[in-house]
Amino acid sequence: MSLVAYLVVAALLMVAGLAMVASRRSLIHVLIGLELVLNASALNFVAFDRYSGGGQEGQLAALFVIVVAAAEAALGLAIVLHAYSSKGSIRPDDFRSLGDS
Amino acid sequence: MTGEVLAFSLFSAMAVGGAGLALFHRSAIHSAFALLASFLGVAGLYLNLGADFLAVTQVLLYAGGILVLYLFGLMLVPPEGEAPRPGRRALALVLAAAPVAIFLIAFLARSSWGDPSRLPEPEGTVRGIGLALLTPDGWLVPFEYASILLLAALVGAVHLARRSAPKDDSP
Amino acid sequence: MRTGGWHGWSQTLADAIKLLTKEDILPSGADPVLFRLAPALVMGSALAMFAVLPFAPGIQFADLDLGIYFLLAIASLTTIGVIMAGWGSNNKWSLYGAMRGAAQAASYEIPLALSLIPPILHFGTFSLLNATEQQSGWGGMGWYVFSDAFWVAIPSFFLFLTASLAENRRAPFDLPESESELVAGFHTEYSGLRFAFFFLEEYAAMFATSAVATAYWLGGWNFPGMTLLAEGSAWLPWLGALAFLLKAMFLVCVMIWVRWTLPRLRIDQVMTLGWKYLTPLALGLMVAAAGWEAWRAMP
Amino acid sequence: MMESLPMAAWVLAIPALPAAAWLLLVLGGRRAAPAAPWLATSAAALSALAAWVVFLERPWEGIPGGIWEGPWSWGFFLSSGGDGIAGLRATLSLDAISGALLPMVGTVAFLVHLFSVRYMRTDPRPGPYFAGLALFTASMAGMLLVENLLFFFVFWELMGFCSWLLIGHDSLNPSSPRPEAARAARKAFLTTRVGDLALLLGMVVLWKGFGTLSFTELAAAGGSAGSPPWLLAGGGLLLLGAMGKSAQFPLHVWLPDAMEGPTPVSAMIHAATMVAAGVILLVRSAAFLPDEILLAASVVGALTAFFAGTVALVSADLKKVLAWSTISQLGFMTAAVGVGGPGAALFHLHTHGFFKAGLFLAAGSVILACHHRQDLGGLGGLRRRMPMTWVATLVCAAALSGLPWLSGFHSKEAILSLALDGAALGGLPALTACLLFVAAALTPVYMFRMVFLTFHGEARSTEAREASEDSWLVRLPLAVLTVLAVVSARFWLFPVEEAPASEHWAGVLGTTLALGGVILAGLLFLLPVLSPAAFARFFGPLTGLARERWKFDALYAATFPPLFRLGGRAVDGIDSRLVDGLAHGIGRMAEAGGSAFRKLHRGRIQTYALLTLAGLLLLSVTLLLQGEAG
Repeated sequence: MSLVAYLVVAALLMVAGLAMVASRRSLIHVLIGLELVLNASALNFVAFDRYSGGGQEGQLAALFVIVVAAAEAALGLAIVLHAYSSKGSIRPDDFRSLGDS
Repeated sequence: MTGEVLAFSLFSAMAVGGAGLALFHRSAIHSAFALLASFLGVAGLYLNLGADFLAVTQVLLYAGGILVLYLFGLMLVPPEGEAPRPGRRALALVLAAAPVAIFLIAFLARSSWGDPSRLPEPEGTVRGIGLALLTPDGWLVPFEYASILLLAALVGAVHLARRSAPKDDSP
Repeated sequence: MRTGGWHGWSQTLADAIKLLTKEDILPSGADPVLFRLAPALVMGSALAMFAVLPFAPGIQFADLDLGIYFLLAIASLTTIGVIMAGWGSNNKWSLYGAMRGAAQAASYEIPLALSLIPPILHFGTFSLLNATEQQSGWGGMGWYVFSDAFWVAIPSFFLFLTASLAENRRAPFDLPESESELVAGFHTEYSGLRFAFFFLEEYAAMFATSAVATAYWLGGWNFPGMTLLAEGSAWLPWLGALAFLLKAMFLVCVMIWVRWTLPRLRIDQVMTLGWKYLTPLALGLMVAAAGWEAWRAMP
Repeated sequence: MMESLPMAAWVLAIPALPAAAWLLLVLGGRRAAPAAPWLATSAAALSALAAWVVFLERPWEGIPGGIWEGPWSWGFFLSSGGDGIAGLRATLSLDAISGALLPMVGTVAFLVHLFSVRYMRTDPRPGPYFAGLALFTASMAGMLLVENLLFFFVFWELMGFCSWLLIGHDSLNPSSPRPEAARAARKAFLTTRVGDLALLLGMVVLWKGFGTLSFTELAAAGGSAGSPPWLLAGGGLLLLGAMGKSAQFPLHVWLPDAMEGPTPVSAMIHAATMVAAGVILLVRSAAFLPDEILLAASVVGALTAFFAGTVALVSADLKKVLAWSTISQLGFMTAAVGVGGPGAALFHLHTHGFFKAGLFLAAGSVILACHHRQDLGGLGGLRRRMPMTWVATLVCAAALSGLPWLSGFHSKEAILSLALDGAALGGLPALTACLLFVAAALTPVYMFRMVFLTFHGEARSTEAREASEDSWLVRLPLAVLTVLAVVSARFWLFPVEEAPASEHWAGVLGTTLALGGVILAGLLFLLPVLSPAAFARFFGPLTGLARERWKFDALYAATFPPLFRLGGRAVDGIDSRLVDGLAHGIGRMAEAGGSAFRKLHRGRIQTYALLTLAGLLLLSVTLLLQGEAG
């Protein structure tokens, strides 16, 4: 297999994740879309690492991506649940009190 | 068709298919479950790339941890706002599809990247990763930062999840 | 259907036939895809665990470098299956059961994994086969629980058993299916072979965890007297497999015995036990084991 | 070079005890104020005792190189060796120069402290005053005890700071604040700052040139260096620094104004500490300064000696006379270094320290007795009312005038003979010698003018008529300093340069001039034989010029403020137009950008995601185009 194949898969995952963030109307799905984006970047790390013939830096970076994703999931969900209990909604459009219009 | 190509096709189909299903499925919980397939597919791709430890970690943390967390969250809030707005969705898809096509072409134009014939044999990675994570010359400091990050996230999540505590405390 | 025979041996057979022939019901409000996928996922992951179990010399499906890590990862997938079943059934009891199962599994996975760290540190490997081979000393009695680190090994052994009881949703931690409140929890709506899958998964997981405990703490297939056998004897695999199965089955029996002995806990008690007692204890054991092994490794 | 700890402890005590007193007083604040006089005085006494012990032990003798080093040293630990930069090491080091001067510094500082106990009794802020005095003493001792120009400079600056504090002391008097004191302190600080800046630049030049700032290493390297342009520049800057500190023409303007400070402070500054620093700097660097710079030093010194003497001749204020006489004597010292007599310069610094301190303390006694009346026109006839003060002033003035058998005779004779030796070369050295002899002739005239106008004749004011001598705290320092003014030449141990050719002639000529000057002063001011007014008319415009201090203050006032104002305006223009404009421009750009991007930033997460996608699209298109191009 060539590197390009992995990169294409990662690109597809990335785009799917971003599209999910852009189009789904639930904060939890926004978070899930972000997980896909993170997965795609981790996959890129590992693929480049493998095909550059180097050490394991790419795998380590992917490991840290997973750690960050775990932290993001925990905090993100806590925020979503808190938002739900205070506003009764998890639609991103309802959380715009910081916007100016 | 070698076994590697077969495995790659299978896993990438799982990954991309799961992601696509998660994107397009109307039901929130279904998209979450579709994500399981995507995560497992990515884990398989890691295996294909010789990163066995990472693959298992992906399953353990993403499928067993993070996804469970999301499912839990989905069960705690009512399924609302399911249907995306039509116009926005079309725009998103146009924007999403276009870069993908261009990416494919752009990358394939440079297919000289990463000569597969020179690849080293994959070998066990646990020892190397463990040593790299725990040697001061290696990734020890990022490793400790990651643990601090997780601790901070833990404390923050616990604080945020205490229901109505702010209301009781507020004067 | 009820049958007997000597000590009721044919009951199991009859149950199997009964479950195979029962009607496969799909509740009208259920989600057809999730409802059908859940038992397969659960059963598949339970069976995948068997891949890395070292039954005897030469009798193992795959000796992975990551053996126990892989097993833990696969075991965590059953949680998803439970949630899938609970959600797919479109039944409040099922959903409650699934949520309890998810919370419980997520909580107890931590002490479970941490309790495995002392043997992993001791043997320096994730591979169950390698760990078993390292316990062949002392004429087949060089088990981890008898090693110089026994004072860590024995508490971690009991910790592992307790956590795996909860992980496998066995009494006294069978909250997800507690029949007095939730009818049968997450698999209330299942019948026939699909129910059998959940049923079998539970016992398969029990056996797998017992086998892991055997391989890491109780010497695996090593048994006293094995040194009497000739080098490369053809008997060794069979006697080893017998020893392994006997030890594992003994632990399964202990689990069943516990089920009939202890009453079910409340969900808050389950969580309290997991987070406030078992997790700190497991962390302490981890530190103790690391300190002990580091001290031992010092020149 | 390691030495036994007791000696090191004695040496360290000299600067450390006053420094500790300063620290205690600063930390103690108001609570420490009642204890301040005696705390600082006892610290100064012990410091002086230690200085005498060190002086008698002479630990530097017998050591090769003649430098005793304490067991402690500290370098900048920047070099790779971990031993610090070699040329920048702080060591406690003691050589013949510091050993010879420390007893004078310690004794005078102690006596000034003692005098201050009485003089400042009514002062509302004794804490800051004595803290400043103690720090002053510590800085001077520290400056003598370092062997490195960099740390020398540190203590040098500390002294500048202390003089600023002490000259301006009265400006913060809560009951009667004196803004003139603040102005004088500012003037002193700013004027010496010019010299300090020059010294700093000179240090940079020397460091670049020699790679070291240690005096011994500089001296060793300077002998063979000749006089390349950079060394000329560095030496000139060094000389400028010394001129600023030692109040040499044309940077002398601060010292007369510094009389605004309390009189003991003047004694401190003029005799023991501040102004001595410049001379010490010149003496220490004489070994590596090129001949051109030394010649310049001699000319500057001689010119200062002469010019300050003329101004002293016409000053109407008791303390101003003393101030100008100090400038004149410092001119002698500077010129001595220039004509190749650093030892003579130090010798004169040493003797001058004692009798100038005596003169100032006597002036302080007069001022105390006359309730701060210090104009010569309002004094007179104090001889009988204040005999002790009179004797002290008389002896010290005689010593300063260079009358035989007194300490000033020996030191001044050494300088004059060296100058006379050099005069044979003709040209500038001859001019130097001439100026110095004229200045030497002027000295007794203005000194005895002051003595006669203060202590003889009729009292010219009620304060002078009712004056009476103060307590033992005033008399004891005066008595001690009177004795020392006579004998201090006996315990001078630093070798003084010999000028065999003209030693005899200088002595005879100097004595003749001094005696002549005294007689002239007596004829003018004691016995009404000659009329001072007629004398003044005889010299005509020169008298006026001297009264106006040769118009230097007016010249500076006319030139520098407008120049600085012009420069300030230019800088202000740059600041307000260019810098502010830049800053405001950036601010406005950010503002404009903010209001532009605000349209995009509306808190909709999903809009952001769409934008990210668009960015991705843009990026991939760019990548694609690049791929085609390459």
